[in-house]
Amino acid sequence: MDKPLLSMKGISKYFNGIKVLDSVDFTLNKGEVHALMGGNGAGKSTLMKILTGVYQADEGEIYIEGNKVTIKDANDAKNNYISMIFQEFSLIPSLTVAENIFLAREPKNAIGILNDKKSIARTREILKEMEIDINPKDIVGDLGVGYWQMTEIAKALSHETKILIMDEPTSSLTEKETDVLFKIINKLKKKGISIIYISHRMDEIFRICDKITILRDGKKVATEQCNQIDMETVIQHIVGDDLDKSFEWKERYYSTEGTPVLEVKNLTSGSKVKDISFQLYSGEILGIAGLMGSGRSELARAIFGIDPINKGEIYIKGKKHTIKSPSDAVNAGIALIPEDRRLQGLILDYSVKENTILPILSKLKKGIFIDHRKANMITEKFVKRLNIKTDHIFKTAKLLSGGNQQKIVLAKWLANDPEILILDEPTIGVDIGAKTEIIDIIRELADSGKSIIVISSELQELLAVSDRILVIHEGRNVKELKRKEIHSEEVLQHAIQGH
Amino acid sequence: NQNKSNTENSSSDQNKSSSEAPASGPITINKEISDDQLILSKGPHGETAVSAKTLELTEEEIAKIKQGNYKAAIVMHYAGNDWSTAQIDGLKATFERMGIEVVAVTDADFKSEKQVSDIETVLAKNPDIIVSIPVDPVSTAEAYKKAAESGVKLVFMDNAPQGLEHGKDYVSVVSADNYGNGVAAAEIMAEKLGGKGKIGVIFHDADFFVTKQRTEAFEKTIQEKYPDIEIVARGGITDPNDGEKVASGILTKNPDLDGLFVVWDVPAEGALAAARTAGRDDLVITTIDLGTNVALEIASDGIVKGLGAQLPYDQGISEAILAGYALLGKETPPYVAVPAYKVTKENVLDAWKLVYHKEAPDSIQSAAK
Amino acid sequence: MAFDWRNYIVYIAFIGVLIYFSVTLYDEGFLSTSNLLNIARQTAMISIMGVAMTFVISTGEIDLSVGSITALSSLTAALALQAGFGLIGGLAAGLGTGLLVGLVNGFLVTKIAIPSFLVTLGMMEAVKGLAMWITNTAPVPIVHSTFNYLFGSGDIGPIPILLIWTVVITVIGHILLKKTAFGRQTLATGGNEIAAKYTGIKTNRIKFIVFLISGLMAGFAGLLYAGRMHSGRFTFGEGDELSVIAAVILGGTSLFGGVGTVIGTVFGSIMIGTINNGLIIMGLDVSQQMIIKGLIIILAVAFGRKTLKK
Amino acid sequence: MAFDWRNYIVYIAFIGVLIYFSVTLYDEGFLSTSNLLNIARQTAMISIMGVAMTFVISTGEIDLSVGSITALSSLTAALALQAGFGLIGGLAAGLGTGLLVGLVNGFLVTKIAIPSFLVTLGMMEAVKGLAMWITNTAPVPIVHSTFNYLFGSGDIGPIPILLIWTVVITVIGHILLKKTAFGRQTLATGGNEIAAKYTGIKTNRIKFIVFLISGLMAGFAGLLYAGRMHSGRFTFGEGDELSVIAAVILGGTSLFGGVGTVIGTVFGSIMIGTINNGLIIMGLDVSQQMIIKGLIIILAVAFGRKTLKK
Ligand SMILES: Nc1ncnc2c1ncn2[C@@H]1O[C@H](COP(=O)(O)OP(=O)(O)OP(=O)(O)O)[C@@H](O)[C@H]1O
Ligand SMILES: Nc1ncnc2c1ncn2[C@@H]1O[C@H](COP(=O)(O)OP(=O)(O)OP(=O)(O)O)[C@@H](O)[C@H]1O
Ligand SMILES: [Mg+2]
Ligand SMILES: [Mg+2]
Repeated sequence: MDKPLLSMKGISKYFNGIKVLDSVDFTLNKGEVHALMGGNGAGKSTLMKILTGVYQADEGEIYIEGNKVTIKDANDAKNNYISMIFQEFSLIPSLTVAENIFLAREPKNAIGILNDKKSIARTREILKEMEIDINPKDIVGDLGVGYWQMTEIAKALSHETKILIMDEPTSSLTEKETDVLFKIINKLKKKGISIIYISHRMDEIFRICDKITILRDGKKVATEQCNQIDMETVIQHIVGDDLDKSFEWKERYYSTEGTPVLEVKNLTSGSKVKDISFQLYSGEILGIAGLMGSGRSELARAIFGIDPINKGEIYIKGKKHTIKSPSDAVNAGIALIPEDRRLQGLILDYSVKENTILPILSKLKKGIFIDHRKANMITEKFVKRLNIKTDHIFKTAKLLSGGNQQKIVLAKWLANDPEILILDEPTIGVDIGAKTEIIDIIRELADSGKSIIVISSELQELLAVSDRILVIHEGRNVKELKRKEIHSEEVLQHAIQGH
Repeated sequence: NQNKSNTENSSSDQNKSSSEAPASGPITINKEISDDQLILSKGPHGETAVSAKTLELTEEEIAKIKQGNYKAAIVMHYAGNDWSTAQIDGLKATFERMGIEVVAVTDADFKSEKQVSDIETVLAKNPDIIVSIPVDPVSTAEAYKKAAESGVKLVFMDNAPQGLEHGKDYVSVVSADNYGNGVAAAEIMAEKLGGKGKIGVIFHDADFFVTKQRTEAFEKTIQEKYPDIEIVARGGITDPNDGEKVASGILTKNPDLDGLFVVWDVPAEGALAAARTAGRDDLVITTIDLGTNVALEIASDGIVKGLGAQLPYDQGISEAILAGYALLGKETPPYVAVPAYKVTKENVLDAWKLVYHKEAPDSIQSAAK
Repeated sequence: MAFDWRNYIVYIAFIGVLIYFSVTLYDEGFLSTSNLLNIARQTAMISIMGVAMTFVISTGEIDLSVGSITALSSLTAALALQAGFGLIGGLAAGLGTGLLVGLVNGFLVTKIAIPSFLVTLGMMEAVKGLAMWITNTAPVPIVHSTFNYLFGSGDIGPIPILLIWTVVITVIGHILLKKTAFGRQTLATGGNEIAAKYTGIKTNRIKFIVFLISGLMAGFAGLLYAGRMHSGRFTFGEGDELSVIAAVILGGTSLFGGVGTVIGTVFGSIMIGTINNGLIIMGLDVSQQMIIKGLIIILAVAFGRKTLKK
Repeated sequence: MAFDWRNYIVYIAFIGVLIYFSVTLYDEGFLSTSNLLNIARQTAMISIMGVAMTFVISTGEIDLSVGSITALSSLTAALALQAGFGLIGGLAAGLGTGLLVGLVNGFLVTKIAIPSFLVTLGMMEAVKGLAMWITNTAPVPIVHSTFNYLFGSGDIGPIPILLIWTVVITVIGHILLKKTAFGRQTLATGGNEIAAKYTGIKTNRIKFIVFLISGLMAGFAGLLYAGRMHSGRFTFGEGDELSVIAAVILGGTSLFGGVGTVIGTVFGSIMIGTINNGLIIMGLDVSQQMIIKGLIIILAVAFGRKTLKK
């Protein structure tokens, strides 16, 4: 066989003396789709950041087509035809889609004047090829998370690339967009481009990958051809021991008698939520399904008092509430776990603890002071309960891996013990082990009488957790399905697509 | 003895209502200002000063000027002190009597580039007269030249811009006797110290004609006339708010200091605070310009013992008169000075009246008793 | 957490400056108690406004109007005293002035959503104009000796009252920022306003309060200027906004919000004051003082503190 | 994107101010060509420094040293001319001074990683001190008539050369920011520095260049002051940093970086200049001028532009 396109040998990396990568070997062949898997904080992103020059390895070497290379920054990576769709931080919110896609390699004329027409046209082509409906002239900051992700992908694709790294590219995509992405991946593969694909979604891995490498706690534990390994084994490698398989729906009992805990009547907000009504009972888990941009997040935001409500009413335990701000919502016992943890969920520069106690400051008062002993105790409790991988509770949130960041957002609101919990894409970037844990926690909470709304683009997850599913299409609730009535993913898929 | 005559002169007129400019009759500066005071300052080109007391506009002349419906603008270097306020008041009151409309008053905040802009802007209103004090004689010269070329009569306070010629480009320069004021401050200092001791000087650390003259006069007088007084410390300021910091520093370094001269009243207030803080109630501070706070301190026999006062209101009147001369085509002297006035506790109330053309505020009145 | 000395650069720099002047200016009285207390007096107003500004900057906003507020409130207090409203009257006038301007700032920033830089820049001009206008630039003397004693001129034993005020305000400010929910929420607002809002923090209310505090403390600084100078004057506090902001940033608060330290601010303020004082005692020209002061400020942080950088 | 008139508030406000003064001051010569050209002359330096500052602020940094650079470069240029180095010598001295300070600023911000607020605050002091020191605060006259003509005092036909410079620099600045890769990368650096770095932008180099440009333009403004005033002086440009930043923010550039507009800045500068001019012609007291100017600045943006808010 030829020399592999890429081989990383004996890569080790320390952060503050803690080893996060331990002599990892990784090989990638031409035209291969290679899955990189592992639990949250296993070191996947770090390994890839070393490959793209964001970090430097403390030990180990990188070879491309047999030649040793050093990659010190993004330009070295570019020169080696490596591009990456980052899990975080890689678009400039104040620039347009086209400007972002062509950033740092803008087409220009002989005297250096930018040719924006060209970049817009090129962007339009790329987006068309990807079958995404985004205006190249839109400011990225005004777009939703899903569109960010698509823009990121378009950006990576617009490069001349030999190695394309995708770090959880589908985490904010719906089924439909995911299909589009997979089509694109197949096309690229045919062109001989190699892809490193990081994801926590098992089914995806088996759909598109040729090879799979699994990291655990910074060590490589396995590399296998996909067709020679089964899901069980993969999960076992990731988690390290047997996973209690609770990723299946279990019928739960709760009462729909009496007054609902939350009743939304004819809610209209902004341009995306139109006349939505539903009820939510104590102990119930209500799933909300819909396409990207169907208005699910907006619905959650309106209920939580972030977006102003134009029309309609909200009743909590039969009592009408006017919710004008998140603090009104919090006082009414509502919590929202937002879809964008970096922007809406966390103060990235703050520690795990500081983030966790933020909603419960008023409960932590000792006189006028904050009771730090209690605060530490609560934080420790949730770090343990959610299995958050952090050196200590004082670690800065942005230094945690993506999945662990998501868990902090969860911890933050669980600590506040809300009556009604709205989770918008709660398992984005969360590993298979933790996903199961989160689903368990959601069920536990419901069993203890809390009312829960789960918004998710992952149908499997939605089906696993919901007692009832509300389907939203273009801002209206078009269907309400009892879980029992849904016999397969296809049924739900059809409902979502609106036919 | 000049000082004596001064005191006599003004105290004898105490009950006369000397404040407002009379509504009729010829215009002159305050008649009570003593005549025999020797003016020590020299003009910007070394001219000998003509006393402002010699200036006069007769009723006929005033009537003639009134027919012209003239317009005047006042372009200040800085408008935020009692001196400027009094000067502007004097100018406005006199111009009003002359039937001249004051169309603009500007404040350059000590920035010459702002002053240049102000001159340009004011010229848009086509004034016949500009009364102004240049922030800096060099950098503003061009703008004044342009104004002169467009036919505006320029009357300057204190200093004339470089390269402008009397008679051709400008009407006259009216100055306080800054040199004389420096001498007055030195004399009060010497008197209060009994001609002996160690003193400090807080000077204006900038190239500014007026303040340089004062410090020079003070230091020269001390050195030449009072050999037993030694200047042991000098500290510069550019920001008047720094008076306290610099004075504190000087007092720290020289705990045995007997006296302190501060180049004008605002930083002197800072020096006063520093002296109070240091518990140096025996320190003698002298300064220049009769500001409200130092007047109060003098009146209550505090740390500030006396000062050389300018007569800004009358300086304003003089400038207005000279503008009138120019409008009438009369000959004007190149350099006119308003005498310096030595102020101590004894004459502070009269001094106030003389300087501001109104009674001293109650606080000073009661302190002086 | 690992100890990073670069987080303490303001303290290290301060001690460095202190030692340097102590050695070179030993014979010149730099280390005398009276001189050290002078530094405390001279920096009190900047420190006190700095404490409040730490809150403002921690939320990611800025308040340029503090210098002008100081001037206006020294005048309103002096006028109230002159008019015979007594100690309480003067106090109320001065603090009320500050509070009122703070209220307007807060309203415009939070309700009308104008960037605080522009709001407070406009207010800086307008309030300064007002201060010049109410007495036509004339200073107003204050003869109320209790007022002068309490706010600026007095000593309790050897300790200047200004120092006591500084300590009191610093301690309150430190506790408020670091130990109370309000402080946490202030920092969170600056750290990530959207996330803070999603957490149920009323970020606009926090900002509003923070501008009130800043106005109030600027008003208080105005009283202290008035008491120290036995008068009110429109030039008091001129340019202080920049010194105050410099002290805050030097102390380690991030100009982009989210990170703030009251103690750092006060040390920043005292450090600048010590440099000023030492250089004056050295007997340098104003120009030399400025050159050296500028360089020290840069050097003091040139060791490069990570957290200082956004 | 939908047209949002609030993005154009500076233009609307400017037109409003213009119309107001045109109507009320019609008889007073406000609308005369010579007065309008005066406004252009008076705002030229702020506009030109503003163009450069737009770049600095777009990267999320700030440059407080521009006012001091202006003073120093007016002096170095004047001294070079006085020493007989001729037009080119004067030009080189003035621009070189600006470039040098910009270089130091850029170095300290990017290599030593000191926050630009502190670096340029320190430099503002130090450079001002230097300007005072080199001639001991004395102004230096310039008799070189070509220099004076070209940089500040001349007119070409009825058009002041200052206006031509303003237009030239504005056009170059606009093209650089909006039409070149450098400009795009400048905005990206301010929009999200980490993301920009991930994309392969040398953000430190961008910042460095931006400080060079700012220094250079401040040096150029110094030449213009010198040519306009036929002299160099240490007070030129005093406080200009604030006017420049105000113009930039008023124009719609975000203080937090990422969003910048050169044309907006120049309109911001001209608007402030027009207000200054109009209020003086109105014949108001200085204090009244300040009050009204402050209020207009606030009102001008009170309509609330969304993008202005971070
Ligand atoms: N800059 C940093 N400083 C300190 N620790 C870091 C830093 N970056 C990453 N880490 C730590 O390194 C470990 C590996 O993180 P990494 O982001 O590579 O995980 P991951 O496998 O991508 O996880 P996820 O699936 O959750 O994204 C984590 O424990 C994380 O906290
Ligand atoms: N085309 C668009 N232009 C501008 N903003 C958009 C656009 N589409 C979505 N957004 C914004 O993006 C955010 C989230 O949108 P998102 O696409 O996530 O839609 P959603 O209806 O919440 O559904 P989902 O949760 O399925 O993604 C919202 O702030 C929304 O206003
Ligand atoms: Mg990751
Ligand atoms: Mg969504």
